[in-house]
Amino acid sequence: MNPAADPPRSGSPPPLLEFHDVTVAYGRRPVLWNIDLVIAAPCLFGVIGPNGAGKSTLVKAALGLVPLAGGSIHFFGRPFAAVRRRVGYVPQRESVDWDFPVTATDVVLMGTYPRLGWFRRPGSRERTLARECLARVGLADVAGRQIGRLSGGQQQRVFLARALAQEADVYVLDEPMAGVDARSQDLIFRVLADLRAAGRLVVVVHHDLRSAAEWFDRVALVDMRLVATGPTADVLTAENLQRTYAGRLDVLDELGRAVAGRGRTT
Amino acid sequence: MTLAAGVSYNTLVVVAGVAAVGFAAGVVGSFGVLRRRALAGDAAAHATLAGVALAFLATGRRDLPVLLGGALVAAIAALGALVLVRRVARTRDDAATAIVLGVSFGLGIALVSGITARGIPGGAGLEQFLLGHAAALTAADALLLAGASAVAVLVVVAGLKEATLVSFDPAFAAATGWPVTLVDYALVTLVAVMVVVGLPAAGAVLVTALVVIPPVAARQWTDRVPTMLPLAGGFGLASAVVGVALSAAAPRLATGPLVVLVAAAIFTASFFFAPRRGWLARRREQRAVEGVWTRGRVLAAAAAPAGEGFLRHEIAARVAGVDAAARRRFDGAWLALVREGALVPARPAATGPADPAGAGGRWRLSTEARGRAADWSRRMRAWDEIVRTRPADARTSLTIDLPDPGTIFRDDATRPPH
Amino acid sequence: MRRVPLTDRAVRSHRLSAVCPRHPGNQIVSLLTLLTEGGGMHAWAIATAAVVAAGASLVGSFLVVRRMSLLGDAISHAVLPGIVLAVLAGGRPGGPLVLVGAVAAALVTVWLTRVLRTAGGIAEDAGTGVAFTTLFALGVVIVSAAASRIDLDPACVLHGVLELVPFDTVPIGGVEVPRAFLTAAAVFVVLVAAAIATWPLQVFTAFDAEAAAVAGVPATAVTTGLLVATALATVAGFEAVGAILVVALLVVPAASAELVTRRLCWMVPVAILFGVAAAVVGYLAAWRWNTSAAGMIAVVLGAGYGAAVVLAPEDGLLARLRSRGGFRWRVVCEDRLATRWRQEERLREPSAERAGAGGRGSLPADATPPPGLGDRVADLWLLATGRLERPAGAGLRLSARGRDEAATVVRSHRLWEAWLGRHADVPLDHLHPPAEWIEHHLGADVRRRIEAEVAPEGSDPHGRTIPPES
Amino acid sequence: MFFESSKTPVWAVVATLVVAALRPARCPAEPALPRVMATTSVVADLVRQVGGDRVVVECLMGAGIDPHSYRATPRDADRLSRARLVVASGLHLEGKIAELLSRLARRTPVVAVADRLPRERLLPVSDELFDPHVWFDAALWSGCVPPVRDALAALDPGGADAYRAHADAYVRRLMTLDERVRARLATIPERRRVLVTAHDAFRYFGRAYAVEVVGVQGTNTESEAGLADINRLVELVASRGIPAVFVETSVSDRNVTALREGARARGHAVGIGGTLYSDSLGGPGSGAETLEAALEANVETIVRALAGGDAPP
Repeated sequence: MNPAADPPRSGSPPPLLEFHDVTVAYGRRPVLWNIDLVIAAPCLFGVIGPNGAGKSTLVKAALGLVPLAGGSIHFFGRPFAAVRRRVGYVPQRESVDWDFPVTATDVVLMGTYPRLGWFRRPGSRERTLARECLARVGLADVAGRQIGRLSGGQQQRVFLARALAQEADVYVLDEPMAGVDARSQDLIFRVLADLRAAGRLVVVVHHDLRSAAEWFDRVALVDMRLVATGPTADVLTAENLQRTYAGRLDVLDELGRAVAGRGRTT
Repeated sequence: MTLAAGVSYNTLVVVAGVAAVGFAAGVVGSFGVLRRRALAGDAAAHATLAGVALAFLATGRRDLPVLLGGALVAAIAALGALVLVRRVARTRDDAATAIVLGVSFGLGIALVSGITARGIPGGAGLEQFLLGHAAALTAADALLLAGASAVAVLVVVAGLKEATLVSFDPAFAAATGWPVTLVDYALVTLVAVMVVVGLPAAGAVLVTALVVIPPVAARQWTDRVPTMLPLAGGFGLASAVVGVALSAAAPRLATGPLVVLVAAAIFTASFFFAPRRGWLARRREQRAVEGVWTRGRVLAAAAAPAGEGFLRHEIAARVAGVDAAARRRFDGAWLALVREGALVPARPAATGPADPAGAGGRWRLSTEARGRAADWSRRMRAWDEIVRTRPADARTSLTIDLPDPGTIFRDDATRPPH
Repeated sequence: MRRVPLTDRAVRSHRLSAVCPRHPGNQIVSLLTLLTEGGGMHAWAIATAAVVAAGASLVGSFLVVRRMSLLGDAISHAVLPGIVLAVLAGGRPGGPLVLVGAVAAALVTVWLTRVLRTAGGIAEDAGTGVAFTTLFALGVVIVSAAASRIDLDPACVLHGVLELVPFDTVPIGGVEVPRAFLTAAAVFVVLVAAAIATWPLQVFTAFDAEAAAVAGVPATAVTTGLLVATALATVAGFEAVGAILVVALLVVPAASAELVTRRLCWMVPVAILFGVAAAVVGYLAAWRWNTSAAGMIAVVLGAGYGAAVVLAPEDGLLARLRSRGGFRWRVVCEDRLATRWRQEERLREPSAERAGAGGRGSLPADATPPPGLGDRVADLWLLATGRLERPAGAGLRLSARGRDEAATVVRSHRLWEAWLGRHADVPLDHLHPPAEWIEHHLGADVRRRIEAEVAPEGSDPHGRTIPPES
Repeated sequence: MFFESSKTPVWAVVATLVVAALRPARCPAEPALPRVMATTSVVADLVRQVGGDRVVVECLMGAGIDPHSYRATPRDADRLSRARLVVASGLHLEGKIAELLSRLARRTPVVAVADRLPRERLLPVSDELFDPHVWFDAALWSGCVPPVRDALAALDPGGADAYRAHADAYVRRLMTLDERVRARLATIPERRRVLVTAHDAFRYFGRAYAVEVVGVQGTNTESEAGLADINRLVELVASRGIPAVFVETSVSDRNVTALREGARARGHAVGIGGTLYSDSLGGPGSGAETLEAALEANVETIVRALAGGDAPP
């Protein structure tokens, strides 16, 4: 983070990410209802909820991809448009044409383009950075392969590497684990944990409760409204989950045990 | 033959022929549009030139049936190539269409030029076949058009279920044992027949237009295939009748293009005014969503302070914060409330003439607006409770303008706490 | 060069091709002679076509990967109203005002298509179809209504005539350069400069417009730039070589290049190269068969695309056939090696044979059918590659390397049988066929994992030894 | 000469060297006659009549080709570059080619014959444009002979006398033809002397020989007719009792067919009077290879169709 570029308005620094009274509607149907959420400090933050709960809409709203019916969202106390270079985004995999003729390295290099701006081309610094980022996600050996020839997990890791190359302060990932093999999932989580350790905020839309309990520091449980937010163990309680997933979840007990087990070890 | 007063024989023939093409093209074209192959018909139309030239070379004659036969074979071959390219190469649909179009038309030009340059008798002007002469339809043309159109429509109606399935989800159709390729080819052949039959009557561009514009317009009005087909057909038919009538009314207005322009006008109306997908409807919806919501919140915020009234920027800060978009929504809502008379200057004498957007003076809620604000806050609290405790109910019944939950659930448990 | 009176020279070379047209050498020679004839007249036409092709292929590469291939076709029709209005406003066909009108109409088309998509959610192809047919119809109506005031062929205004390009020249430094060539070259230079300058942003936006927008790439400006470039390249192309050819040149080279290469930064030069080559070959072919050059170039482009579909190194039909055939060949070779290994095994430890025979009767695995033709060829290949050897005075036998490979195949086979026997509850005599197939697919770590799970004791359900990993 | 002044591109020179090495022995050149390129078959005939056997006349758009739908081939470029004189019809008949020809004039003499006719004798179609189909008015067409004669004389001064002789003879023949045509057409009763054709190529013919001329399409063959135009013609044909309409060699007959059907529906049978030569002459063996023959053929066709039998009142 670069505090000099973003002087705090009043005393304490503004929160990294803040949702204020956010309501989003598709047509007349609200998908998000009065969301108030503040993430003050760097952490590995999970956005959890059942299918259709509005998880992806939440981050899309933050990135200005869907219009708000009401409320406001700020990064570093400022609107997203003013700080977009400091936010790295990993979209859902379906949004991309995998036949597109680019290699893994090309995709990662794209992360440096916004910084380069018009009329400048990536130089050796950018190339080195791209190589490093690919290596961090364990893909150094497929750097020259066309993007469509990678497995789902590898494609997701390439996207992650692209966000890394952006050298952002906040990373937003939309369902990065969908259609991803166990090895890739593990690796992605490790990279995210490293980012958190380096003082970045990482916001992940996620659907798997078990790995959520294992990896996230803090989570927001979303089901149209914000059901609960806070440290993972406090939020993923049987009661909260029961309320959110009401009858949709058979693994509740198992999950309860997982959370309890984690609570003991930490 | 009895003629309606004032309508000439030629007008009737042209109306009949073009209307038949318009209706059938709309119906057949619907699947092309749904399958994202709207311009396949265009490719087929351009490919016919090569077919015409080859038919002439093979037979040495230029009778219409011979040339039509060649054109039909070429159109089917071109569309077959389109389907084939999709299967054997990883070229995208749009590129495949453009390739088939460009190359087959180029081949046609090369053949026609070669024929002309060699001075083969009767070979000149073969490409006139591609030009439309809608005004010059004869009764035989109209019969052919009507017959082919009827067959095409019947085939589509008979295979409606299969065509819908294959267009919507080819993977599922294939997995459940439907012959996707066969259905695909059948649809494509129908388009080819429509194009070839329509060509001499209408010309390449008009045929393309009739295959594309009415279905796209119809799509704006409905989300169901069984409704879309007759609607598209109806639009095509209406364009034909109105276009022909216009062309008959004034001299020197080419018939075919007028039909296209009428279809385009229908499309434009659909684009803007269709009830749900229309541009106006969407925009109004978006505005309404923002407006209803923000007005409610402004009212609720304004109801809170008592006594001296409130300053505009106080409410703005509470409702919208510093976000520019939120400020814009707030401005709209504020203005609307002032217009409605819900917000009134607290001390008119002190603030001078009413200044709706003015930031200076203090404001207060009218008595009626106080009631509204209280009602809105009550409903808001009620829905909050429902969203929290019974999310499934909220999901089915909650809309952005906050209907009174009491009228929906008739269930005392959801009555808001007072 | 010696100045030969043009007429004589031309007559001679003309006769040359007429004397013995069947002789292939003469055909090539007369085609090459073309390039110099009449002061390089055909050379200039070809050069013009090549420059247009290069520009169109460059822009077309982006259109193809962004699924906007049909823009060229759309523009070729939609420029009509622009041209007509420009002529009505006093422009001369081929003059600057008409060019401006055409570009403006082209921009209206692409703008309409985009508005229909972004504001109305109408698919790109359908929106294109709506936009260009409407504009074209508008143009025709204006022409027919104003036919008495202007003499304008809807078809011929936009068709430059490539063959006649060399007759319309301007002198530059003493060289008569065709006007169309100059225009096309200028446009090409502009396009190349723009492409180099905005390359990274173009690529990002084309690949993933949403992510690009989120990351701060001015996606709208980038796309608008591409569309302006398309309109420019297309209209300049119409003026030089005609509409049909531009439609084909925009898309076919790019689509072919995409089949051959998997990187955009290679795709563009390959497309340009292909477009230029097609321009040259197509023009010469048109001369040879006395027909329209634009048509022939389009046909050559089509043939090139067909060749790319068949011959592309990774995705081509041939490559796919070969990789399928290559796998079959490997199966044959591995089966030969395994057969010999099992023969050696039987000689080494006859007990294995008995154990198997005592189980469930005959074992198809080790029954050796007489070698077929394919097997004999495979033996020769294996011998040549050193996996079989033929010691003096003896028959063929496994070499050390061949023995290792054979052991791996047999190991895969028997491990799989063991795994199936344990997990799938398959009768013993049904174990063989799946194993016979899977033995060619298993990798080393899979084998190790199966071994750890099912056969640490080192024998298969038939009681035979599973060879260790080599 | 076209490219005498132009330099050859470098790569063309390289190609020449390669070719020079490969080039087989060739036949010795024979003395060549000046080549003249005419754009249409009508103009080609004019040049042949004046040039006689002192020039070789080539024709860009051969018999039966509608100038509006002409497409060039590389061989056409060869022929154009060989030509030492280009003769065009002019008045924008050649469309896009006309633009090109005007630029060509910088290096090769180009004569657009109809452009030289006095403006007051032309039929305007707009403020600046005139109907280009001047050739079926024989007297008017004779005005196109002198420009060709002068251009040929400039090209080949040695043959100037011959060209003058040919030209004078041709003009005399055209004037006689003019008289003959007028007399022949006068045999048609004036009320029925109406020529209905696919497109407007006979307005000069009509003016010269007192024939009322109506075309379904305008002067341009590629614009599309409107329904109102067809209806108007049907009305005209039926109400005037016109016995026959005509088709043209180089233009689609769809409009004429529709016209006949419409008239038949009004209870008036209209015959096809025959095929007229309009934008191009007949091919070899057609008996209408020259303008004179084509004009006479047209007149015979018209007279046969319109004069014979009794038309309904």
